[in-house]
This record gives sequence, C-alpha cells and structure tokens, in this order.
Amino acid sequence: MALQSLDIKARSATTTPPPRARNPVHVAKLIDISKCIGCKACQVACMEWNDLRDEVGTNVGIYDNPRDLSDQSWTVMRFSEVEVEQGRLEWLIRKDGCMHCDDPGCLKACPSPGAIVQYANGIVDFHEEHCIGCGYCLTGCPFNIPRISKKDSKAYKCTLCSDRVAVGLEPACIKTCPTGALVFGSKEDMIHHAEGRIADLKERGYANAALYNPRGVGGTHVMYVLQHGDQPELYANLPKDPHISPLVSLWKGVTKPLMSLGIGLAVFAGFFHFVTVGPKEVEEEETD
Amino acid sequence: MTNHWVDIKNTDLVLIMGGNAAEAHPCGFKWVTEAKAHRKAKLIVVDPRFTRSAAVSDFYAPIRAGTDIAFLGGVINYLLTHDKIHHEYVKTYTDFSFLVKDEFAFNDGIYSGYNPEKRSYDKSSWGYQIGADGYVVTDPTLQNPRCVYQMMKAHYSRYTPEVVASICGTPKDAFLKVCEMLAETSAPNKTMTIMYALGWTQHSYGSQMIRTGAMVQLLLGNIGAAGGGMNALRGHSNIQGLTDLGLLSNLLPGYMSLPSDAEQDYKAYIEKRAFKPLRPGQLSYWQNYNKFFVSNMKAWWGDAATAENNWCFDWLPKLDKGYDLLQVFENMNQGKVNGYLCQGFNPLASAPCKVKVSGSLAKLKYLVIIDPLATETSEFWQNHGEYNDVDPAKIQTEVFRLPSTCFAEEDGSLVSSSRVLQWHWKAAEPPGDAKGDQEIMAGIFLRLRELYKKDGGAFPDPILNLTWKHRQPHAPSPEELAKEFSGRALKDVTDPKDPTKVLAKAGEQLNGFAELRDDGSTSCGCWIFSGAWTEKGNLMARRDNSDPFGIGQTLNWAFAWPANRRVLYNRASCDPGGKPYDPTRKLIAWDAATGKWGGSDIPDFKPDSPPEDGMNPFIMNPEGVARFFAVDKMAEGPFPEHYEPMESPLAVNPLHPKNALARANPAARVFKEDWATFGKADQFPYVGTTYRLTEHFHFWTKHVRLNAILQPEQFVEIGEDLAKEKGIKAGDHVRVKSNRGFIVAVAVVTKRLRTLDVEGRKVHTVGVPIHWGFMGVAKNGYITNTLTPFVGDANTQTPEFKAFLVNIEKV
Amino acid sequence: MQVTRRQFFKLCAAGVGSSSLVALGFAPGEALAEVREFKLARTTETRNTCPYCSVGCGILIYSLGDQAKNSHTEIMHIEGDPDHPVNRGTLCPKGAGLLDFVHSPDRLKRPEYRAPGSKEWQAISWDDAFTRIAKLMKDDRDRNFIAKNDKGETVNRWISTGMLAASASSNETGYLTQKIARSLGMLAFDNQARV
Amino acid sequence: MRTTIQRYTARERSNHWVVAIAFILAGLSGLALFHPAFFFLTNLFGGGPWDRILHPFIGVVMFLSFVALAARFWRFNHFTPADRQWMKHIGDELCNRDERLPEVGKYNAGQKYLFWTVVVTVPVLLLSGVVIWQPWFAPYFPIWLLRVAVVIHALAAWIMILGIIVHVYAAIWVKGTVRAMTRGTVSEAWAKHHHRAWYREMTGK
Repeated sequence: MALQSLDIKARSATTTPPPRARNPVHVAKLIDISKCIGCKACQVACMEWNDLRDEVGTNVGIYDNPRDLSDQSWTVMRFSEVEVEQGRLEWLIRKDGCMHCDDPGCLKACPSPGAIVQYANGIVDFHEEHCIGCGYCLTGCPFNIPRISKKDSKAYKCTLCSDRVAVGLEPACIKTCPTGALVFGSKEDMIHHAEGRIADLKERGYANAALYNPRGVGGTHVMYVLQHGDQPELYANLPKDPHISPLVSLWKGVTKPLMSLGIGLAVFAGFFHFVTVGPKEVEEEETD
Repeated sequence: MTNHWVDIKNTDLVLIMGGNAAEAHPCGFKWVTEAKAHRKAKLIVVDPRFTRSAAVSDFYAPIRAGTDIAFLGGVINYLLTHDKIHHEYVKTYTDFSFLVKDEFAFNDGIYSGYNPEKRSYDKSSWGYQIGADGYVVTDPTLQNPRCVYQMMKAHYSRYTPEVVASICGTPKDAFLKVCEMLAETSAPNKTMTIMYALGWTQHSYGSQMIRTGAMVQLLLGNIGAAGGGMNALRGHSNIQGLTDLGLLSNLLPGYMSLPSDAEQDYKAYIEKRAFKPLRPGQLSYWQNYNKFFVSNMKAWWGDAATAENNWCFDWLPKLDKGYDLLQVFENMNQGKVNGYLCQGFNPLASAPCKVKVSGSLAKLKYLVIIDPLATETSEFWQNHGEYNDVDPAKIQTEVFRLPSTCFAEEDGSLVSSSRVLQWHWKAAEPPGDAKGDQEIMAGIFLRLRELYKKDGGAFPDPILNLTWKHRQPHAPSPEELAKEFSGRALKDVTDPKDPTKVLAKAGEQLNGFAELRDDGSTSCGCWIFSGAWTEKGNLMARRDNSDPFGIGQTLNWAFAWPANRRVLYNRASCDPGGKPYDPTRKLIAWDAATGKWGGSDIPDFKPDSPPEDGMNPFIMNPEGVARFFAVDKMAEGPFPEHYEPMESPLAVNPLHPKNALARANPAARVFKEDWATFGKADQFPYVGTTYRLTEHFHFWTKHVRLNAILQPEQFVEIGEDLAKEKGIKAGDHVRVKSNRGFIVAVAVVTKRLRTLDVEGRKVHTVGVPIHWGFMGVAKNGYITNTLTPFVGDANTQTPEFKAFLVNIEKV
Repeated sequence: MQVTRRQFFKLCAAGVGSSSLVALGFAPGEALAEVREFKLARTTETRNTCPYCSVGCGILIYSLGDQAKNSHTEIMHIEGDPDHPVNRGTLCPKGAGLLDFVHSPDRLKRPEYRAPGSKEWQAISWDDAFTRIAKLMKDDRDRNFIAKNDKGETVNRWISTGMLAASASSNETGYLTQKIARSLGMLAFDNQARV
Repeated sequence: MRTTIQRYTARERSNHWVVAIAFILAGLSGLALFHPAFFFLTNLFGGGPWDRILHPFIGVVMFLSFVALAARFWRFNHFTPADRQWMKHIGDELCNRDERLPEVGKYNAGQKYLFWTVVVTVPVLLLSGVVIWQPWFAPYFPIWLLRVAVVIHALAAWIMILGIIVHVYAAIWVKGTVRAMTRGTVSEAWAKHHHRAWYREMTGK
C-alpha cells in the first residue's frame, strides 16, 4: 500500500473533505486474546521502535507495568483474574491501546487542523507538531487512550506504526508477538482470520467467543477476538458498546456551527437594527 | 530437545510440566499455538502456579512443588492398568521384555545396595540378567515377573489416583482428566510432546522427574515421532553448546567423559565407554568412542598426541569425584580454593544459599570476572546496604573485572535447544576497551604459557604443547576455532569399504564424524559438531529456510548436531517394518528400492540397515532399545520413586511413612554443615518456589531499561487464602524467610496460587521470582537465592530451587 | 442612518477581503499529513542470534552508518529475522529489548582491579591484568597441582583454582575455554547448565 | 460649554477596560478553538499551542477583574419593580420610541440583565475552564467531567459573547454612551433622556 497510506480520509478541525478518489486497502490489527500470553513483547517493541522509554516504576501488587498508558507507553497489558465458571480460573490479558476507530472520537473532538488524521487505510494518527495540547481528544475517545505528555503537553498514542505501514511493513508489535496473538493485514482478512479463531474457540467450549469490532464507533481497525464476547467488561473493563460521548458528537456535530451562526446572526441583527431603526440620539447633545 | 522447536507444530497434545514455556521461551511456545490453531492440538499445563502458559491452556492442573514423580508415576499406573500404551512400540523398541537381576530389590522406598552412611548405592544388583551368549535375557511374552514390564507395573501400582491426589494436592478428577487426555496419544497416529525446563531439573531428584516423563512418552510411543519427544527447553542461548562441548567438571567434548583416578589404563578407559551391544544385531554407536577420543586429543595436542603416549591420555586430569558448582563452593568455603574465574557467570546471584556463596568467595585469593555487564559477583566484596551487607575491609580477595563483548560485537555460533548450530555476525565494535572472550582467554593463556616456557613449573607439557595454530595468536578467530572443532583430515581418510576411495584429503575439513579415525589421521575438537564446517564451507551459516515436506524440518537452515539430524531416534517413528506410524508426519521410512532410509530428516540409524535385520532405533544404547529400567545410570534407583523435597511440609514420605531414610532422596549429596541449614515445617510452614518471569532474563535484564520498565521491582506471589490468614494485601511489603536468610519484597496476591489439600492438610505456596539484585537499572532488590537450600539433584547436582520451606510476614 | 446599496457592497467586499486573507495564508497551512520518517532507510543490517534463551531466535541488528572507514557504527535498532524458521521475525520481551542490553549503562568498558581490602575499583591495563592473573594462576597451580594421588596413580589435576564458563558465549569461545582449562588440568570447571 | 455628568470614575473605567480587553482576548483565543472556521485566530496569539497556553491565563485575568467590577456595580443592579415596567416596553426601547419608556435609574433592566448574565457566566467559565485546563488541572478530573466541562464552558462563553455583542451594540446604538466609558462623563441631555432617575439623583434637578 506504500505511499497511498498517506491518503487521508479525515483530518481534525477541517470542514471540507480531503481527496477521496483513491481507495486503498483498509488495514487492521487483530488481537486474539485467547493466544495472548501477556509477555509484553509488544510493549517493548513499541517503545523500542518509537524511541520511547517509560519510567522504571514500582510494583503495586499486580503484574501490570507500566501501570497505565502514557506518552511513553502507547500500549500496555491489562491482567484480569476471573472465574467465569465456578472453580475455573481464567487469566485474561488484554493488550490495551488505540483502537483506530473508523469514526474516531479524538479526531472529531480535536480543534487543531491536522493534529489528528485518519489515513485512508484506517490508521488514526496524531501529528504532534500540530497538536496544541488542549486535551480535547481525551474527551472524544470512548476507550480512554490518548495521553498528554508532561514533557511537552502534546497528545500521544499508538500510531499503528504508520511509518512502518507506509513502507509496507507490519507494525512493530505485530512483528514481535511471539504467539501470533497479534496479526495484521487487510481488515477483510482479519475478520476472516477471526472467524476461524472463533470457530476454534467454540469447539474448545467458549460458546460466546466473538469478534470485538464495535459498531458504535463505526468498527475499529484494532479488533479483539474475545473468548467471552458477551462480556467484554471482563477484560479490564473493555466497553461493551463504545460510542463517542453524545456530549462530544452532538457538540461537535451541529451545535457548534449553529452557535457560530448564532453569534454571526447577533452581529448582523445589530447591524440591521442600526441601519433600519437607527441610533438613539439625544437631540440637545452637542457633537464633539 | 529430542525434537526441535518448529516440530512442536506437528503435535496433537502438549504437556507443559516442570516448565513454563510461554513465559520462558515465548518464541518457541509459538509452535504450541500453531499446533493448537492448525492441528486442533490441546495444551495441558501441570504446575504449582497458574502461569501464563496455563492462561492459554485447555486444561490446567495444580500440583504441589516437588511431587511430579508421584503425578507421573500415577500416569504410568493409569496407562498400564487401562492398557493405554503403544503395544508394538513398547514391545519392540523398549526393554519391556528384558529380565532384571534377581538380586535387585526395592524395599519401602530404598533399592538394594544402599549405604546410609555414604548416602549412596552399590549398584551391582541394578542390571539385566545376562545370558551365556553375553546378551540380555528377555521374555517376549512379558509374563516373567522379573521382566521390566511386570516389575514396572508392580512398582507403580502403588501410585493410585487417590495416592496421587493426596501427595500432589491435585484434585483427583483433574488428575484423571490429564490421564485421559494423555492416554489418547497411545494411538500410533497420535503424538504428544512434553516440554519441560528447570521446573523439573531444579529438584534433589530432578533427573528422575525427567526420566518419569520420558517413561510416559515411551509407553505412549511418542519418542522419535514428529510432534513427540522429550523436549528440554534450555535456558541460555548456548547452554546446549557449552554442554555439548563438555564444559562441565567431568566431561570432554561430545559427551565423552574424563577418566577417574582408577582408570589408569587407557584401553580399559576406552573399553568401558565403547559399549558392546547387549542384544544381537544392535549398532551401539558408542563403539566408535575411540575414534572420537583420539581425534579430540589430536585437535588439542596435535603432533604431541601419539599412539605411544596413548594420545596424551595421561595429560587429561582424572577425577576423584565431581567438581560441580556446589562441590566447588563447598571446597571454597573450606578454604581449599584459591582462585576462581567467572566467565559470563554470576554465581552470587545464581547459586543457592547466598550467605554461603558470599562467604566462600571472600576466602578466595583472587577472582577474575569476565563479563559484558557489572554483575553482583563482581561486587560481592562491596557494601550495597541491606542487599549486600559486607565489610570490604575484611575481604582480602583480589578481584579483576574484565569487560567482554556481547553478542552484537562478535562472530560465532550458538547451539539452540533444537541442537542447531547457528552462526552470527558482528554488528558493531564493543564499548570502550572491551575485548572478545577468545582474546581474553588467549591473553591469560599465552602469558601463562610464556611463564611456563621461561620458568618451568608443575607439569607444563599439556600447556606448552596445546595446539595454537592461529594467524593472530593473541586473538584466535572464530572461524579457525569452528574449523578445529568440526574436524579435519591430518592424512588422507579413505573409505573402509574401498581403501582406494579418498573421503577427505589431508588438510581438508571432514564431512562428519563418520570420517573420524582412531589412528591419529583425523583431528576433531568435538565429534558431535563434526561436519559443521566442511570443504563446502560454514554450514552453520546456511540460511535456506525452505521446508519441502511442510513439517518444519528445514534441513538446509544452519547445521544441527548430530549429522544435521533434526529429530533424534527418528527410526522409532516407523513400525518395525520401516513404515511411518503416521505417514502425514513422515520423518523417515525404509525405501526398499534404494535400500536406504530416507525422508524429511537425516535417519538416526544405520542408513542402509534393512528392517528385517532387526536393528532397533536407540542406537546410542547398547541394548538398541529405550530403557524403562535405568540399570545403573541413575544415582537413586532404576525406577523413579517419589521422595519429598529436602525441605518439605510433610514430615514423612506418604509412600513410606515408616521409613525415615526414604523421606527425601536417599542418594542426594548433602554436605555435613548444610544439614543444619535446612528448615522444618513448624517454623517454615509454606512451600517456597523460585522462577522466572517472562519480562526478564535471569539476572541480565535488570541491566536493560526496557525490561526494567516491564517489571521494575522485586515481588513475591501468594494465594488469597494465605494473604487473608497473614493480613497481607496486594502491594504490601513482606518479608520471606527461610532458615538461610530473608528477602523483603512487594506482595502480589493472586488467585493463581491455590491452597492445596495435601495429606489432609492445607499447603500454601509462596512464589519467588528471581530477577533482582543490587546492580542494574531496575529497582534494587534482594538476591532470591538467599532463601534456597544448598543441595542438588543426586545425579546432576543442580540445586533444589523449586521446592523449599519459607515463612512470610508483613513488614 | 441608512445603508445605501453602495455601502452594502463595500461591506461585502470587506468581508470577502478578510476571508481571502485567511485563504492567503493567515490560516495555518494545509500541511501534508506525513508519517514519521522510516528510520531504517539507510542503516546497515547484520544478522545475529538472540543471546538470551535457547530458542535461538534470529535477529536483525540495524546500525547507523554504512561501515565506511570514518563512520562509527552505532546500533540503533534490533528486530526479529523473518527468515528464521523458528521465530519467523517474532521476539519475546527480552529479545525485543536487546537494544538496551547493548547500550546498558552497566556495560563494562575497561578492565578494573580491586585490591585486597579495598572499597573501590581502580583502572588496570589489559596487559597488566593478564600478566597479574597469569602470575596468580601459575603460582597457585605450581603450588597445588596434584600429579599423583595418595595411591600413586597419575591424576594430573589442579583443583585449587576453578572456573565457571559462560552460557551465552559462542561455541568457539567455549571450545577454546575447554581446551585451555583441561590443558591446565582444571577440574573445578562448570558452566551455567549446572544451575 | 455643555454640561456633563460624571458617570464612571477613572478607576471604574480602567477596570471595565481591563475586563473588556481580557474578554476580547479570551473570546478570540477561545473562539479559535471553538470551530475550525476560527482557528486562524490562533495566529494572533502565536499559534495553536500559545493560544491554548494563554487562553486560560487571560480567562483568569478576566475573572479577577470582573470580580472587582461586579463588586463596584453590584448595588446598582438590583432589580426594582420599575425594571419590570421597563421590560414590558422593550419593544419601544428597540424601536427608539423612547418617549413611551418609563423612568430609568443608573441602569435600565436590559443593562441589569447583562450584568447578571456576566455575573453568572464568568464564574461558570472559570470553574469549567479549570477542569479542562491542560496540563495543570485536567489530569485530576475524570474524563466524563472533562466532557461536561467542555460543553458548559463553550455554552457559557457563547451566552456571554451574545450578551457582550448586545452590550457593545447598545453602546454604539445609543449615541453618547461610549464616552461614559472613555471619558467617564455623559451629557446632561443623555443622562436626562436615558437615565432620568439617575440624572435627578446626580443633579438634584
């Protein structure tokens, strides 16, 4: 797909559509939680490739480290010990990070033109040089992903290694994943691959195995295969039905143009009042 | 590994026991997920902890640390009583029908010949009945009560599911479920692979655990088949290679062994090792021992090694006993060792009972550290506060710390767990003044040699005559060394069947160990590596990854020992007639047309021996078959028996409650002073077990920022019940104590460590990851081996890190 | 006041003018959305093997510079070798972090010496270190070498100095070390396989 | 020489203009982030990041100066029954039928409404602004609150902007008003015409 990945589908704070004639392959990352061993190789590969180094933190009584996403950690493992059936322990380990929504709330919320772009291949990328650090992307994201750096007040998150994908490589996390829990390809292929995995899981007794590709955000370019597709919240509170907060979508949808129009109208109303009704003048008054 | 990493994809069932492949070998574990995804294989994990391997398993069974023999003994009992064995395989390819000596006996946990004072056995009764023809007497009907089958059946009949559940703490239904799943692979076209690692080796009877696993695999007919085997997942990148090269107290390269004091006669030394076949028509490949040995001596001492001086046999040091790591530290502690060299080894962190190790090092006159990283051992004399509270002024050891290169800064080969020798290339210069290991070893040796040349000294001959034909003597090149261990012809080597045919001309590299000779005409530094560098070039650097048979053999990728063979004992994947048991996973087969064995692998067999000759697959054994009865090969008995760990929560062995001798391994070596360091269950009621985490590699990656980020701080894991009992919450700091010291760490409270019902009582496990120390970029911590006991496996002397006693309290 | 048609047009023109101003660059540039530069473009690739566990994963080491005489090679990225039949490009968290092993702040850079009773390291040259070590070894060997045991059997062993060999060094190093150790008669000799 | 009446002291005027300037700057920098159409306004402040950095500080200046201003004018803005009367005649006011309007004190009801609108919106802007103030305070609040705060902030700003547009227009529309805030004085005629009660109070006539 090479340079075509630079074609843009959407751009933050931009009201006119970008060129749309070309239609490159849509890419997707599939995270098969049933194959994930929580080794965190993806975390390392991500930091290594992107030249990031998070803090050497502390242990707070859990395996999760770094404890949360940050400007230096664009992906983290979230470990959950659950007993779905009595007496049968499952250790569900979810790789958390940007979902690359088809309808990205961050992009919608962003006020800075070009700080967030969605490439035609589906990758949602932050361009920090255009980021103004307002943090609105945080409000737009239904998955709580972007993080503002304490160093430079810019927002950071997974780029799906747009630099690697642009030259025809897979993202760093995908390449490194030892067990093949992470796979990457066209979105169509990934859905097909997931179907095979789900069939296998159903045979192994996971009746509710399912693909997580939530409609509420238009589908995602990072999808999960869940053993318990009916209970995504088991996986460290993966939202069951994520959607852009109505506060953001309505607000960024029609309200703001209408309000801007309102301000314009107020000015115009004054203007036309002036030219029709005219000023209030006190007759006796002398002019300066 | 008998098989290899990629071959795991060919399996139907994976048993991970005594290991945690997903965490310790994630990239190899990929082939488990491949087998699951593409062969519908199942994964069983049996472990004291619900590990990250268990997280992706189909079935997990908990087990008390150190009770694997009981568990597997129970499996053997299940397979025999339910007749879930591969009949043809065990009858033909194992010692099932061999008769055992009448003197051999087993009484209440102790085999015949035991000497309680010496804690060792006189093994003379541990053997087969030998007939007048010099061969083992057999009973093909398997009815004789002295045949191995009947004796094994009787031995393991005690291991009932109830007994197993009570000893191991594994719920009975879980144990039976595992048995059922394993039993399915007794079908000739089904295989199971067993993946184990230090979870089996690090016990006072670890070798016997592995043997028990191998016995299960033999019963199921899974040894030699694609997707089968006993697969030891080795820990370090070249631990396989260094073992192959014999860098252990008693070994020579290629699993040849040094002579003992008693072996003064060269011929007797050879004869003892060049086993004669114990059954008619068998190959017994070790009959070639002399060829390997002479070629080795020629590689080391060149022209100085002659037939007249027995190829310098007397130049080799002879063993009065083994000088394994524990023995050496015991000697050091007694002041009998003056100097020590640590080349990329950090014993202060990785040897048991830190207080003893540290005290021993302080008695050295000199210590030489060769390492790319600043290890704990290199600073054992330095005060690092609570983590290493010593007084440097009182330590009189001279310490040298020599910086060496790391992988990225050198050329050379490493042997993977698959026995594949892979060449790697230098990418950059080392930092600062660091030098390669070869240059460092040469630097020390050449100066020693100069001193001996100049001043003379104790027995200088082997030093002065050591071959050193390097173009840059101070820096022997990896290429030269690789060619030397691969072997070359000193004179023309001819085909024994046709003396006019020259296989290798004088000066040429040899094609493999089949060309080695015992007349001094060949030189080879490590016979099993022979053929790695031939006249065709460096085969270890081959990079053709094509897989024409689709079962992952890739014979043109690098070079596997022996003879580029990828699956050991692969003859056993075929029936006696030479047809593969499962043609879809064919390794080799007999081709009557060409009169040769062939297929996707190099035959581990005499390549032209037709099936009707009755040669059996286990050509390295003089029997030609695999042994259930270990004869005299093991220290504690021919059949593995369950013993308790040296430190156990149980006061007696439940199998032998009245015999105190049979509580723990009766043949385990314990140094006198160390008995007092063992704790008892009243003071230390919990089972401690140490292990690795996937985020770290031993004691190296605490120096690596990226890994320090993933697991920054030392912690221990306890179950929810124990946490509640002790009032410990996740994130609290706790002190874990053994009778040898304590560590302080953060508590991780987890459902993954279960309370087990053992012999009618509750047993809690305390999990202690090993990775921290007082050097590195991760948060400093205590050396975990502060806690562990100074006792090893009776055969290998590998320390018992996996089961010991501790107590825990909130700080 | 009344707005004439003329005034109305003037106002409109002003409005258009100011919005054109925006179009002429008063607004932020419609910058091309460019991805981060691919950082391996002109690096040197070297094939190597992961030094950690024995899966023996193939790795690709990327270094700055084209190996020209005046260019100092600096390793800047390591990832899995996709051609390798075992790891097929994957790496575990240790392998994926190898870059920070190569560049660890704890890498040793020069030979050091700690005198008996001392609290600190001091620098020593390679030559002095080798010479001093060889001297210590020879003294000990000459004093404690056992040529014959109590029974008068030839044993030729030296057990008062021991050695632990690496587990991640190459076969070539291991072979050389084995050869040297046995030539000295060393038996207190082990490697990491023991533990 | 015509007669004038002092309407605002120098201090009051200064205070007003501080608020006014802060409002304009906060308004422009805020609008810049309100809708892409206004993003070019960030250039007035040195670009997007500076816009984001400066806006909240300007807001704080506006808030503090408005607190002072509100304190000064608080007592003049109590609603009286007369205000209700005046509101009934709002149409007359707008159509310049001033003769029909009831007598007005210092401020008419419209002005008072504006005052109270600003009294309400400015603190709301401050509070909601603090919640979304990156990078200082926002990290301490949950994301749902950020979402609510962003909406409230913009809504309050919008109301205030509309109010100020009316305010500014009224000042232009009612001739003679601007000088009250520039010079501090109004003509007697202006006072008499628009704020007769106040005029009487000031002059005793």
